[in-house]
Amino acid sequence: MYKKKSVNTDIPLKTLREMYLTMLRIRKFEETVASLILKKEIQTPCHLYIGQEAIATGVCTSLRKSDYVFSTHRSHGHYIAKGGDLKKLMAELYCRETGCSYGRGGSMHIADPDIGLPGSSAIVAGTIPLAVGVAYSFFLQKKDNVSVAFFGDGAVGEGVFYESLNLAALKKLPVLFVCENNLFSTHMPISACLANIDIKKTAETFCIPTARVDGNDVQSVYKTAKKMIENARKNKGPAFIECMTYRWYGHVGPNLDIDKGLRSKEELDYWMKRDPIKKLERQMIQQKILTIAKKKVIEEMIKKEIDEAIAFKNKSHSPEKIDIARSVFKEE
Amino acid sequence: MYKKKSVNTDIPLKTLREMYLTMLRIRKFEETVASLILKKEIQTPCHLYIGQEAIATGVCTSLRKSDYVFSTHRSHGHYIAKGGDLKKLMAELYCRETGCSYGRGGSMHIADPDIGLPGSSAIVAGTIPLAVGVAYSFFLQKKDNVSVAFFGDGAVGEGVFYESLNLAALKKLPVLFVCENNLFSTHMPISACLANIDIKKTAETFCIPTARVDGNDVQSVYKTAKKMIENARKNKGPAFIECMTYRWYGHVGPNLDIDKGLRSKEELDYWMKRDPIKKLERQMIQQKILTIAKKKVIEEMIKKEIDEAIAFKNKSHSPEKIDIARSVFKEE
Amino acid sequence: MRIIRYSEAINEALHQLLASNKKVFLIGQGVTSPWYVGTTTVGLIDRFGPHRVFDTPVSENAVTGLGVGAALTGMRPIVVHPRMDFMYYAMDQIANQAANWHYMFGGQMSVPITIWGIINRGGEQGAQHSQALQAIFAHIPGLKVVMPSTPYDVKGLLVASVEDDNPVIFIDDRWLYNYEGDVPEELYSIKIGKGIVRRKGKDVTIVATSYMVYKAIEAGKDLEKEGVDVEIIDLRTVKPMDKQLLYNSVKKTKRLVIADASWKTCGIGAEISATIAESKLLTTLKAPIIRITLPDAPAPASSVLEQAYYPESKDIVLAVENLLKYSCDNNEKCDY
Amino acid sequence: MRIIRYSEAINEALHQLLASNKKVFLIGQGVTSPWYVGTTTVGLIDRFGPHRVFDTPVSENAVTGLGVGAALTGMRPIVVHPRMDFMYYAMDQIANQAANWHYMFGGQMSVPITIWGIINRGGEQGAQHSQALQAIFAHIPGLKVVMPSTPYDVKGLLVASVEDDNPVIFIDDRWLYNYEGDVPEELYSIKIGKGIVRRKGKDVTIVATSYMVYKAIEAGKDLEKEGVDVEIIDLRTVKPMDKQLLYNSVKKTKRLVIADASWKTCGIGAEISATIAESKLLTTLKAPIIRITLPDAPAPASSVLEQAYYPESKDIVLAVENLLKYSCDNNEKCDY
Ligand SMILES: Cc1ncc(C[n+]2csc(CCOP(=O)(O)OP(=O)(O)O)c2C)c(N)n1
Ligand SMILES: Cc1ncc(C[n+]2csc(CCOP(=O)(O)OP(=O)(O)O)c2C)c(N)n1
Ligand SMILES: [Mg+2]
Ligand SMILES: [Mg+2]
Repeated sequence: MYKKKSVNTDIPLKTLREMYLTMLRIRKFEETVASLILKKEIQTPCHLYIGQEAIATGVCTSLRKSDYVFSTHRSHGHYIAKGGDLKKLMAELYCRETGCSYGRGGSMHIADPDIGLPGSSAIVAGTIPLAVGVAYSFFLQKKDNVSVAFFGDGAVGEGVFYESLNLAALKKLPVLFVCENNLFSTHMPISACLANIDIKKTAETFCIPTARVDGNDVQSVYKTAKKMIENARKNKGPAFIECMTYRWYGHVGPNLDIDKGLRSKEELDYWMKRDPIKKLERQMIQQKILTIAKKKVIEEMIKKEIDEAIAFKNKSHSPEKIDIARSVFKEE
Repeated sequence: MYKKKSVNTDIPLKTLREMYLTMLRIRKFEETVASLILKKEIQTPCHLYIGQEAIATGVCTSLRKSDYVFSTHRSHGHYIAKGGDLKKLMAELYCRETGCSYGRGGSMHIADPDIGLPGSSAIVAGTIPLAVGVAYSFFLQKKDNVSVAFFGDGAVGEGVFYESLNLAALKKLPVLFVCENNLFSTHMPISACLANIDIKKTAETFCIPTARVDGNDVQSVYKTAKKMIENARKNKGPAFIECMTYRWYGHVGPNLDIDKGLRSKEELDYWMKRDPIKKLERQMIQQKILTIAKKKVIEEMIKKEIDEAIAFKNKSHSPEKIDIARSVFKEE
Repeated sequence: MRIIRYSEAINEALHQLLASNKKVFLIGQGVTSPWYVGTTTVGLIDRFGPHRVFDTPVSENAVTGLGVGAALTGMRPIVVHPRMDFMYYAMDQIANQAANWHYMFGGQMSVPITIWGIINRGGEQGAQHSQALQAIFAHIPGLKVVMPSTPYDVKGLLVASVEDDNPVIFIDDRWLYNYEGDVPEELYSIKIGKGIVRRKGKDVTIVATSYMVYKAIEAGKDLEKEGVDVEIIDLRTVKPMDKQLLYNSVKKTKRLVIADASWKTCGIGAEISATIAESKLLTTLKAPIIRITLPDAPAPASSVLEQAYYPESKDIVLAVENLLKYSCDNNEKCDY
Repeated sequence: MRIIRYSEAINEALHQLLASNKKVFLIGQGVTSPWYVGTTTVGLIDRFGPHRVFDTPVSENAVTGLGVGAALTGMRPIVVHPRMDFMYYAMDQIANQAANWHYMFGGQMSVPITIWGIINRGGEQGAQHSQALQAIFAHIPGLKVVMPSTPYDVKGLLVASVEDDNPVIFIDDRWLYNYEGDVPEELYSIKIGKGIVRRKGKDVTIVATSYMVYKAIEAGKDLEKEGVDVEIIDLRTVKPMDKQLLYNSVKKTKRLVIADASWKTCGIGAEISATIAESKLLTTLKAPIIRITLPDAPAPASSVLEQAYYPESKDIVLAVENLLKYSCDNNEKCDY
């Protein structure tokens, strides 16, 4: 069957549009969340994903629903890119019983096993071995699924990162390690955290395929991830991808951390000019895959989704106090 | 001042003789321990060092008494090479109150702060960050001392190994990481443990000087370690040395692990031909630095030391039961 | 029935679990070793191959995490730590991840993992190769903790742990490996959370865990000669605890001795004692509640000190005797 | 004296410790951050530079080990973990190394390290950013565990922890940071192992730790209105425990409520209860010993559930009232 391709790349148009939509959905959702935090409506600590949208989007677009991804404290983007429901996500940020984690998890603990997101951990590097474990399960069951661990540059400080890469490489497991290198670990620049800031090279030591891509270019992320994921499906073992990017907001919440002296306005400006969404948008408009009119329609659609999400949370209840000890164990 | 040098190397004769003596002392002591285990006199689990003598010896010979080394479960060689007292070591293996750890530690927990051995840990990789901490203390106090972490290839499986290298490299601390790669971690060959068996390369990722040496050639170990130690003293930061070697006995105790199918007789024979002591001995005899007669004298001397060690433990008492909870805390 | 050793019962349970359920796999250090985990894993690698019986590098944290991740997809991993001491490296995966996962996501996914920690002490191994960490795991919500004492129980509780939908810390003690007992040949499971009365009696209740059950039974025999009739409860599961069994016994005997060979402070003994103390039985007790535990000290190497360190049946006998002699009617004169 | 906030008292102690003793250094995540550890480290980096105030990568285990190693050479490191939850990664260095070192080598070297763990909960952070792990550390021999509640105590006990020759787990709670109190300007230390009576009373003893001390004091005021006169003990150090202070109070009141905001099973509450239960005071008690703790569940995110999760003064009031109402003369009819 013939597939229409975009002009410069070999990515199907449909895929490009899909990725554009996903990135914009994350952006708009996060902008809404930022404003709700400022209004003190949302309490649970939110680590906003704005600026990094191309990574979750580029990776997840190559995945099947039955593939698994694990997320971190900065979880909203992964959830949305993997196909999560904005309603359940918004409800979770308000810690409602209808939230994707039933109000028990909050922003840092987002999950929906039905979309292949078995969870996010607020412990740096905590989900990396879990992704290896899911890959081990696929491997044992001879499934052609893959598992993905998303984590930040900060996670490279934790020993379990290395242990996990070694185990995956040793057993040639179908897992993709995605390092979102946004140059910061909380208030610390990467150079204050790692003696070797070339994380790709660190991963190379484990004798697995590695790549570094522009994490603000969704097409690069997509193409590299896709190849690695396909290889993993064919039992060619794990792979590692370092995506260079930047978070527009500060570590947590909608402040910028510039006033606190943690980074410069110039640095932020530099990166905002490299907006991953604008980048794709420009290309798509140039190539006439996207028109201003079409863009409006998409934005309207997303706005409606977000409005519905808010309406959904508005009619949702908080958990009941009486249920405080519910679900400590799964009882048969 | 002029120093007499050996013919092929630039190592002073005195140093060569000293290293020969140390290696032989370790060998003979361990042989005695092996026989005492077979006689069921020694109960505490002993991980024998025979075959690896050149490493502890080559490294420790370049150290000052005030430099610190940390050891592992395979601790006897490091203790002896750092200048430990055979009497106290033997007493410890019998868990006597006069032992170097007062009978509380046993073979895996050997220490003598006076000789610069603040301890050995039975937890794989457990002492690596401790050595980094001692280096940090030297660094803060602007002392020109160095600290050494001895560990095995198995320790490269533990995350804390990587964390420690990163911290040391980040702060440019005076610590030497010495990996004694004897190709096995308990019953497992290194290839079953590490996706990348090139451990030197793994260490390189942390942007520190690294070297791989023949761990059965004491002169190579000495020369490489010496240079790295001198650099560390001059605030040039940490370094890593991988010493290729082999343990003649099995993982623990004086059995060979060949009957258990864990390794082949051929492999052991291959390595026994590469006996580090015989190697140095041959060179020294060829170069007329050592004679058969002199060797006899040295052996006699060591035998006497060991006999004295046994006599010492014989007249030493076990700890008293009443002291069971002594020294849980240091009380002012 | 058939008499086999405790270690053989573990081995048989593992064989049958792996054979009967494709979702089960065994991972950890030494699962293919001839000595590392006693003889509990003999024959597994040959029968099930290196993927379902995965001997690992020393990477306790990632290895445990691998098990947790696999469990999230419905697998039933058994992760073994040949000494509990090594589990400290894996605490993040056990406590932050496995224990929280079911609750933290509102009950969507559970973690049906069995984390098998072996108490492997004595023999002058010293402080880092001797620990018994049941109390730490019992403290953490979301974990179940089982400590079988007999060959029958070890098989049935290992099977139950693997069948349980939650993370179970399964703790055995190498000192139990040569104890013999009746063990059915077929696969069976014992309900987690149920204790058992090992000896019926009326004078004093002795609650014991794991290896200490045998010490309690020895003590019971000695005391019988003195005409003292103790009731011995084997807790089997330390969390959740079989409170009803405790209540029933203490209600009758009005005197309680607890024997658990881990450290005293905030230990299993403390929990049992506090469980009785918060019940209405408290004001019916005829004497204080005595805990027989390790002292609050690391394990020494010296075998002489080891004898002082590990509680023996004579310590239980002494405690029972003291309780029976106890009287303090005029408590103004009492010292503590 | 001068009134300052709890967080200011910590900051002052750190300034004075670093200024007065060259052996002291501070290491951990966030020690130069404007928000990570509240404002407790303000001004330190500028005054003492990046080596004595070392903000680290996320490598909890090696960072803690670095502190332990430095302590072995006589340094006095303070290693901070901005949330206790992260300490699970560092358990090997804390429990296997630091706690054992002095004993394991026969008392040759000690580890004068202060490991500062912050309880940082509430605010819908969820299970992995809320934990209070005092019981786990109290269980491990070789560690001291302090939990100051007042600004005066937090300064004096931080100084004492650093001056102590042993590893001390120093635990504070972010919920205490804005509490104010008298704090002397000079450097002073408070003896580790000593509790204090915060309110004298005769009817019921309330033993509380850390933040729960304030809840107990609130409860005490409410109860006073009802004519109930409670005695409140602030434990200050949970290990070693000031048993004599407990005995003296319980001997008088014959009723005990314990309030500690960590999990119940094998918690600090269990230890306090068992300490009384193993003393001769047991048979003098007029009612069961009540533990006010967290439920045995992970922390939820939802603030509604958080309200149900964290104990309040009203829970203490209720417990005291129940104890005073308690009677069970005919215990056959009692349920538990
Ligand atoms: C074990 C642990 N240590 C410390 C923290 C505190 N913390 C939260 S996020 C973070 C840094 C994460 O940096 P990175 O991994 O690069 O992710 P990013 O926030 O940049 O997306 C830290 C240190 C934590 N959550 N877990
Ligand atoms: C944390 C931990 N896990 C497992 C063990 C069991 N163990 C003892 S020595 C050893 C292997 C050590 O191999 P290596 O580091 O190469 O040292 P070698 O024995 O070869 O000298 C293992 C796994 C341990 N002591 N500590
Ligand atoms: Mg980052
Ligand atoms: Mg080795």
